[in-house]
Amino acid sequence: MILGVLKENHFQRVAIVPSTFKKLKALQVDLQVESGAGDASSYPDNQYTEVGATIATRDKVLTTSDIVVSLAPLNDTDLGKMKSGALYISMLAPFQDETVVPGLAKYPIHAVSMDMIPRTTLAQSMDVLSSMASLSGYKAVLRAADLYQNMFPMMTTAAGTIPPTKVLILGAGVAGLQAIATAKRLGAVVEAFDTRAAAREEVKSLGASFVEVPGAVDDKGAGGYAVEQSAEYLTKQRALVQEKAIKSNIIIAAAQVRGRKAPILITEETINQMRPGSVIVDLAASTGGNCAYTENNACITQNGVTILGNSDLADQVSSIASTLFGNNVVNFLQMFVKEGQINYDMGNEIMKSALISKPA
Amino acid sequence: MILGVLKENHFQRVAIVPSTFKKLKALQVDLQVESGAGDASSYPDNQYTEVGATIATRDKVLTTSDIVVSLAPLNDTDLGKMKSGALYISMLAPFQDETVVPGLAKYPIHAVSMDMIPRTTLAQSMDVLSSMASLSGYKAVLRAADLYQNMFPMMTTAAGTIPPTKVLILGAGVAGLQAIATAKRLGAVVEAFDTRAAAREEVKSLGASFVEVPGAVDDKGAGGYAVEQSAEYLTKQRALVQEKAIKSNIIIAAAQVRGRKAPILITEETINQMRPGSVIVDLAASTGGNCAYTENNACITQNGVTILGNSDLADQVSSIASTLFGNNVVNFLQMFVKEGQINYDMGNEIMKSALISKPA
Amino acid sequence: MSNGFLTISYLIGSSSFIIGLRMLSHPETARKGNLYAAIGMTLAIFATIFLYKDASGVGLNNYLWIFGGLLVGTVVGTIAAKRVQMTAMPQMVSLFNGMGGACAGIISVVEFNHMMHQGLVLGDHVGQSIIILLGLVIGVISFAGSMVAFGKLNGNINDRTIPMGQIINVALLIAIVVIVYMMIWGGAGESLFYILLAVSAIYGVLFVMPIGGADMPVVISLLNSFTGVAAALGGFLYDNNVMLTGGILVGSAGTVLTVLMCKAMNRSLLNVVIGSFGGAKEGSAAGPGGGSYKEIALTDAAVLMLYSKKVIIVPGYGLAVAQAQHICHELEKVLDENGVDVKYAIHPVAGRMPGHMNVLLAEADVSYDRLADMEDINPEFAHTDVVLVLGANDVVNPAAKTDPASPIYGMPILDVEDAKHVIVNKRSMKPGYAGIENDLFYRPKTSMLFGDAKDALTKLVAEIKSMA
Amino acid sequence: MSNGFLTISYLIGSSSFIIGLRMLSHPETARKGNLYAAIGMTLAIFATIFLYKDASGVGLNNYLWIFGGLLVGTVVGTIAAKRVQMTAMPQMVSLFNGMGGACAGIISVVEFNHMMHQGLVLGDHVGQSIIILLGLVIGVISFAGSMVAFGKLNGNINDRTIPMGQIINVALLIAIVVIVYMMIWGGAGESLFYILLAVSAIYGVLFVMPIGGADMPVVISLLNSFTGVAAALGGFLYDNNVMLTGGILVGSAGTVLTVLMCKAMNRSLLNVVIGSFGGAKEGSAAGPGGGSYKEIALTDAAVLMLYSKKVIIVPGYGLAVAQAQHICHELEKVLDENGVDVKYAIHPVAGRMPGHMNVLLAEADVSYDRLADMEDINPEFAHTDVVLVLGANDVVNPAAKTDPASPIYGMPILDVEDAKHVIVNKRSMKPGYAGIENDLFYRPKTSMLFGDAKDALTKLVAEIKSMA
Amino acid sequence: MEQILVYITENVNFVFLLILMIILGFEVISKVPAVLHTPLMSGANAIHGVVIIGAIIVMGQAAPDDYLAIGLGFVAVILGTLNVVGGFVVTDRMLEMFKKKKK
Amino acid sequence: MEQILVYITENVNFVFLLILMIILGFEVISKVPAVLHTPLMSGANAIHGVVIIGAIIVMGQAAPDDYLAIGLGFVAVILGTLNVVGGFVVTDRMLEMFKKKKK
Ligand SMILES: NC(=O)c1ccc[n+]([C@@H]2O[C@H](COP(=O)([O-])OP(=O)(O)OC[C@H]3O[C@@H](n4cnc5c(N)ncnc54)[C@H](OP(=O)(O)O)[C@@H]3O)[C@@H](O)[C@H]2O)c1
Ligand SMILES: NC(=O)c1ccc[n+]([C@@H]2O[C@H](COP(=O)([O-])OP(=O)(O)OC[C@H]3O[C@@H](n4cnc5c(N)ncnc54)[C@H](OP(=O)(O)O)[C@@H]3O)[C@@H](O)[C@H]2O)c1
Ligand SMILES: NC(=O)c1ccc[n+]([C@@H]2O[C@H](COP(=O)([O-])OP(=O)(O)OC[C@H]3O[C@@H](n4cnc5c(N)ncnc54)[C@H](O)[C@@H]3O)[C@@H](O)[C@H]2O)c1
Ligand SMILES: NC(=O)c1ccc[n+]([C@@H]2O[C@H](COP(=O)([O-])OP(=O)(O)OC[C@H]3O[C@@H](n4cnc5c(N)ncnc54)[C@H](O)[C@@H]3O)[C@@H](O)[C@H]2O)c1
Repeated sequence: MILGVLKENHFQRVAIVPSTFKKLKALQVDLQVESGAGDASSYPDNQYTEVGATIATRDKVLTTSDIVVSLAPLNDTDLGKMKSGALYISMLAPFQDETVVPGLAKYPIHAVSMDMIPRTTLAQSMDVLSSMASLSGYKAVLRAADLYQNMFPMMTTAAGTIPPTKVLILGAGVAGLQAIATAKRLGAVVEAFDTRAAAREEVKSLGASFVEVPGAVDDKGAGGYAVEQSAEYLTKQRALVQEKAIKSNIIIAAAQVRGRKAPILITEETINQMRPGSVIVDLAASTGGNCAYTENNACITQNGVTILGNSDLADQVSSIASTLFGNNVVNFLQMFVKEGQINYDMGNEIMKSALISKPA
Repeated sequence: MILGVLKENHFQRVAIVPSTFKKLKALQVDLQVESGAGDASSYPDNQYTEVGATIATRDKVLTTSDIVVSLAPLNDTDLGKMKSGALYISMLAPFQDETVVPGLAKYPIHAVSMDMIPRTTLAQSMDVLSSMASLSGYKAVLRAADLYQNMFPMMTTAAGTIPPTKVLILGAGVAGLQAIATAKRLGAVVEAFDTRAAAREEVKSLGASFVEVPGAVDDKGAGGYAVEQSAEYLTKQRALVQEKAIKSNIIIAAAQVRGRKAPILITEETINQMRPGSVIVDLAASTGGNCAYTENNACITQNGVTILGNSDLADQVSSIASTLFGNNVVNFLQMFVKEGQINYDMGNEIMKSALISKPA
Repeated sequence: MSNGFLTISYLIGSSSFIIGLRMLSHPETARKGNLYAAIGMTLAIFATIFLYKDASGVGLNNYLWIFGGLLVGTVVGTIAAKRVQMTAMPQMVSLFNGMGGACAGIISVVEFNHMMHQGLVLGDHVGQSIIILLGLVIGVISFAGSMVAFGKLNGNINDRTIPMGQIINVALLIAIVVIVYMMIWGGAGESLFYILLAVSAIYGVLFVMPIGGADMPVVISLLNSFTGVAAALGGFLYDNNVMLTGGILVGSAGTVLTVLMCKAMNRSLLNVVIGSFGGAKEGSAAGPGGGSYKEIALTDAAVLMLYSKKVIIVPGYGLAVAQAQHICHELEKVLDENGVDVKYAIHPVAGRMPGHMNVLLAEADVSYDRLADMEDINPEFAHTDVVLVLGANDVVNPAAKTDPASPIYGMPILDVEDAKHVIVNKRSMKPGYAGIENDLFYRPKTSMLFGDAKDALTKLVAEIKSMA
Repeated sequence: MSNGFLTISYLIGSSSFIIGLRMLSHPETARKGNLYAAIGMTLAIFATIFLYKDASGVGLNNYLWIFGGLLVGTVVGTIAAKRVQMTAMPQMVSLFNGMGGACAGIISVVEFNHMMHQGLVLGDHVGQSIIILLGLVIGVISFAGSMVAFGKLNGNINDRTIPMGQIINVALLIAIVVIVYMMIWGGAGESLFYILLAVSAIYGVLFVMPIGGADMPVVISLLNSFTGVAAALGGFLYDNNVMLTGGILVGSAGTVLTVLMCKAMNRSLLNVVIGSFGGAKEGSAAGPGGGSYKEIALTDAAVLMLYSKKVIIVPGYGLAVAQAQHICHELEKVLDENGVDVKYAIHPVAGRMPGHMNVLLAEADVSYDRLADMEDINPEFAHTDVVLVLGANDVVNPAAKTDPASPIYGMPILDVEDAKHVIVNKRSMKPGYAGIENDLFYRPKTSMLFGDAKDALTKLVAEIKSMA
Repeated sequence: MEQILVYITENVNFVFLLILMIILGFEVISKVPAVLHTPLMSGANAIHGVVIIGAIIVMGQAAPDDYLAIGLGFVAVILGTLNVVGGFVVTDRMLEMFKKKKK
Repeated sequence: MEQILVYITENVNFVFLLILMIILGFEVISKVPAVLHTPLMSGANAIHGVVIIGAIIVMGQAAPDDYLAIGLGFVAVILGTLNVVGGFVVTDRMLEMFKKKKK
């Protein structure tokens, strides 16, 4: 069986890196890579050939591979070239775009969307959303630190004391948590906010403080699930977040709701009250952003506040992002490939969720 | 007495920030700022007027100020406009360029070059070299982390373990030490190298390891000064540094020798053996660089290795850099200005070193 | 002359008991302390045999019988003690304690008979009489109680609550006092002696009978100090200092020890004395599969780890919640300083974000070299003495390997069960993120150390430091 | 009857001594322990006065004299003890110790005269004779030695080495033994008694004379245990248990204490006994201005800090070199837990790069809130109990303020000297980066705690934890 | 009460001994790690086997024809020996785990 | 040697007391922080003032006309009292610094 890797058009990443090939071989899967696929993420072709993969043209890869892996969705031309019955693995986001599934149905292929793998403990080793979000969170802080014209840590020096930077993290999901950790490492004073009940403990488990709104309805009895909060409480909450935002120097916004538009957490008014030189990195940009001024894939300045909108910062740490993505894919295959055969086991929760299209 | 601040042409920084004005007032010195001087470093004009400074045109500032402060040297036109007997404070680097002092002699002004202030304990609060180098060291690591396509800290994740990044610091002066601290904070494994005898302890005092070359001549008896090492030892040393460089992912090069060309510590050969994706930030670029391929103020790629040559990264954290520079200047003035009068006390070590030109 | 040497021997004996007991209180010296006490004892015994002279200067007779008895006791005692299973040690101690109590009782019987033969009236010799009768009562209670304790621990006797047990016990105690009073001051004389013996025996049996197996060590310790007092009474009787001091020492130290043991189990001694314990067994509770978990005391955890060759720490989300990374690092350091090989086993999904444990431990400055990936460390558990699971749960859940119905079946886990001991620190028996029960906690090798990780580790480190 | 009560009083007295001494070993309980011992003593004294009866059942006479003596002693003793300066405490102890020794000596004199009056021959009463003579010798040595120690500490007597001092001392000791032997077994009788007294006195004087002031506490402690033995001999003489036990207790505990004190000063007891110390004074050495610095023992530093209200830590380059940030943070935590207010004073140029101390302390997770800038903290030193300077030097050099010739004159420094105590930890007296001497180390408020910062702090934290 | 006082007066030293020994017993076992509870108990158990000395005296003082005394004494010696020997050996076995020296 | 043995035999309990007391003295002062060395010494100093009891006995048993004994005894009582009272008071003063309770 042959697995084909394509050169990405929009990404710096590559779907499978040379070091991962070892594990594929164990599954009796061969690797065929489009020429130059790994260039942008520092995996030149020779590294692939060294481990025994073959370099090929894009057409060759598409037409001869039993499994085709690509990070970004392929266009129709490419899909059309794929072998009948082949497996196509990508991040297709059928949740965000309902035309995806009907579009795929036209082709006689199996399509696995890695972002559909359930977020369970068992499936975590294949969870690309987690691995990419984690890198995005890390990179978001580095980008912010780079855009920021001050230093993060507190420093008492002969030329005066540099106060520590105040960082506010909105949304303590995987990306937000990693952002907390990274900002803390750099010496910032970190606060975070999330609406999930468990988030409070998770934030504190990283040593950051949680934006506490006094008067919350106790959810102890609810077994960890969020309980409905009063309208008054929600108003207070919004006000407090605005207050914290105005006082902070850096905001990493990573609040998202699966399949919906991201909540607006930083209003125009807030931004106009923030100190010039502040930096906002909005990881929710692709779903509209948490900040009113956010433009996706752009870096703008408003009232001296720099706002970077980018939901795919993982692509900027392309080398490690490629490695992790490749591992996720291989971990997935390890569960379903036995002796060069793919077992489309629909009784398996993971396959059931991830396989969004089959040959008719 | 009036102190004038000019808008920098080549720098983002500004010489005096609004918050520093308080200390100037105590010395009976007024502040006059060229319009837009602080824009690039997030100190808009209104912040200056709020604290009581006046905004003026460049000409007005030049012609009416008793003290003119500028980070970069002024051109002849500007110098010609200055009041006779006025004090001109800047970073003039007469050490690197012997035309500076004769050039200044043409004008009837006092010229203080902040970079000539001695590196003593007493003068440390005016030491711009230290304050700027420290920021450069910090920023160098952030730039490297941003250019690097991997993560710094070690992470054990469901998608595989990310090994920690290996960072090598060459030259453990002020910039190098701050780079060590910052890289360590980010979770990298840090090694450093310097030829100064005291550097070993200083590096270890930051928890990093020092590149030890076995067989060093013991310098205990020499009272802390470096002793002449054997030729064989120096060869071994060079080889070891190359070896470490090849193994590392990030190199921050900050080895300089005052008034001389920077030593070449990373050879062409070494770079060609380094892993693709590695990053070198060369802070010694302005004096020729520590790396054979370095181009000053440019970011090039060689054998997949990114080499950033920039000796003035402090300018990229312009807001805090401006604050610290301003504090240094004010600390200097505090020593010599009494009730609005400047005391050019040539018996004072600091004034003697820093005042490089006087009205004839 | 010879009595001078005897006295010196006794002095050495007494001192050896004190020093021995002292040394027995520290892990490092305990074994030597036991040896010293044994040597002192041997000296005292042989000195008695060869040097003892009564008031009129007459030495001892019946050497044959004496040596015969010694020989039989030594052989039987050694064999029994050597053969016994490690797990059966407590009942063995109980048995030997009973022997001591019986010995004291017999001495009282002989001496009582002696008095009767000499035609002495108890009321004329109040001191001696009290000592003899008290020696009998205490010795017999100790003997009878110890036998019951032995039987229970050995599984020959079941726990049973006696109806109105407490009232009966109090009545028996009163009876004992009354009989003693009547014998001495009431002129009741000889006749009641064997009744006293019988009543004491019954009290001893009923005293121990209702007590649950888990509390048995406390009871044995108490009976132990009783026997000490009985031995001391013998010392009074024969004006024999080594018996007196040895007996009193054990009586007093034994009482302290009993209190300490009670404290370690969170009970009061009063509970023990009025014989009302038993009932619900703490420190052991039912698990999902009907199994039960056991708790470990801090000190035991400390000794276990301090005397290990290799300890592996498994950090989990709980460690992060408790923010116990710094104290965890300290634990690592103190163990390392004491020659224990310490590593951290990092499971890929431990915590709540990728790399959570790395972030945590890096903050506490734990060296990267000590962190091991799951694949690398799993084979190492087999030769690990103690695994300390700190606030981890799902990542060490054996269901992932053994229970195909489990939602995490198939996930690779840390094979902590391959190690000799597993100590799990968490606050309760609640499940972790995945919300599933963890059978590990109920396995025989596992002991639970409940409490917030920071608190528990702080105490653990203090304990280890106090020992090291 | 009355003797029963006397015995019980004595028992309580003895126990109170033991318990008192026990409690005196812990800072928390020390004061109470002293009180208990005092109460026990009072009881024992009054019980003796009112209940004592000799073998023939006769009580005591001369109550007037007894109470007169008690009254005088109490009034004088209380006033003297209350008036004395804190710094003069050691000589006071020495003085009181001498009184005790003299008292024991006088008892021997009286009892000796008593024997002579009764016409008893020493050789016929070996036991009693030895006890009396030994009591005399030890009591007198203790008295004479204590007086010399007192004089030296008070500055009345200067240190002087006696030529061939050791040989003379040994000769005197031999003479004492010979005289005692001759008096008892040689039939020399009464005549030598006062010679013995004189020789003992001379020995006592010569024994203490050559010893340097710094070692005086050890000597006093030793003499103290001598007096204890003398008191115990009194107990033998009168068959008096409270004297015996009290005296022996002090004799044994005093010996242990002497050894401990020697250890704390890094000397051996042998050094003390052969009277050969003195000479170079350790723990105090000459500074640049001819001044001298003093060292502080770990335990003293620990107590000082534990019982402070406010402690400020001044970190410097040395802390970074030692990589002692984590243990420093622990010190902060343990002090904080014990109610001490702890802050860090960060000097702008501390360390070797801008922000060095911040980097260091942030790594150990020290909260930013605890870090204070120089300008903010300088006014706080005035109401600070202890400043702990950890490997800092130039940044606390008062020359910057006081010495216009100094290369750092004019640099603002941390005004640590405003605090009540300054403890400086560094490895030696070497200067820091600027290469200039630091007068702070020689100031009266400053004590040095030498050693690598990590080692010193580790020990300090252990010590504080053991006390808290 | 009176009897007791008389007794105390007559046996001052004995009483002192007793009290001191009790204090010592407390002192000696001030802080014991819980793992040592059982071995310590076992060691103490062996020590009270000192009662065997009483048995030896009983035995040794029995008239050769006083078969009851001899018989009982013999049993008492055996029991006491069991207590002593068994106690020490068992304790030693319990302490085997502390064998290896550390540090 | 023989005399000593006889003495020991005659005073068994006394000797026992002695030894036990010595052991207790060691036990009691096992671990003292150095700051407490001086107060402890001072406290022990006060305790050996118990020698005053000897002085009281000497005094109390002196014949009313034995002026030497009375004189010496009087001095001895004063000295002993000084030792006791001064000792305890000085110790207490030394310990004042530990007054305030912590925790
Ligand atoms: N790594 C990731 O990226 C990620 C992300 C999301 C979810 N997860 C999931 O999280 C789980 C991680 O496994 P895990 O073993 O680390 O954690 P876990 O299974 O969630 O167990 C943590 C345990 O720590 C205990 N605990 C909590 N607070 C404590 C405290 N203060 N002191 C002591 N113990 C405390 C809890 O028990 P008590 O309540 O009894 O104390 C709990 O059972 C996996 O199921 C994984 O799939 C991982
Ligand atoms: N902050 C900056 O940017 C910068 C840069 C360069 C130079 N400097 C200069 O460095 C100095 C800083 O002052 P400072 O007070 O921090 O340091 P310092 O004056 O250099 O003194 C440090 C002291 O630490 C002691 N020490 C070294 N290793 C130790 C260890 N392992 N344990 C305990 N003590 C140890 C040394 O004494 P022992 O040898 O006796 O132990 C030394 O006296 C100033 O003079 C400053 O001007 C500062
Ligand atoms: N089982 C596993 O091992 C595993 C692995 C990865 C993630 N997860 C879980 O999956 C969940 C989603 O993680 P994710 O990072 O993909 O989340 P996400 O990217 O969908 O959302 C990020 C965060 O934004 C928060 N958010 C939403 N609306 C908000 C608002 N109005 N204000 C503030 N915050 C708001 C959410 O609560 C969430 O924490 C998390 O609970 C995570 O623990 C589980
Ligand atoms: N007195 C003070 O308070 C104070 C303040 C700041 C700096 N200083 C001192 O001034 C000195 C210079 O500091 P800087 O940062 O300006 O130095 P720099 O920028 O001139 O040089 C940087 C470092 O490069 C090193 N170097 C030179 N040649 C090298 C080679 N071939 N290989 C490796 N390393 C080489 C130097 O030793 C130096 O440490 C330092 O010693 C510093 O401690 C003192």
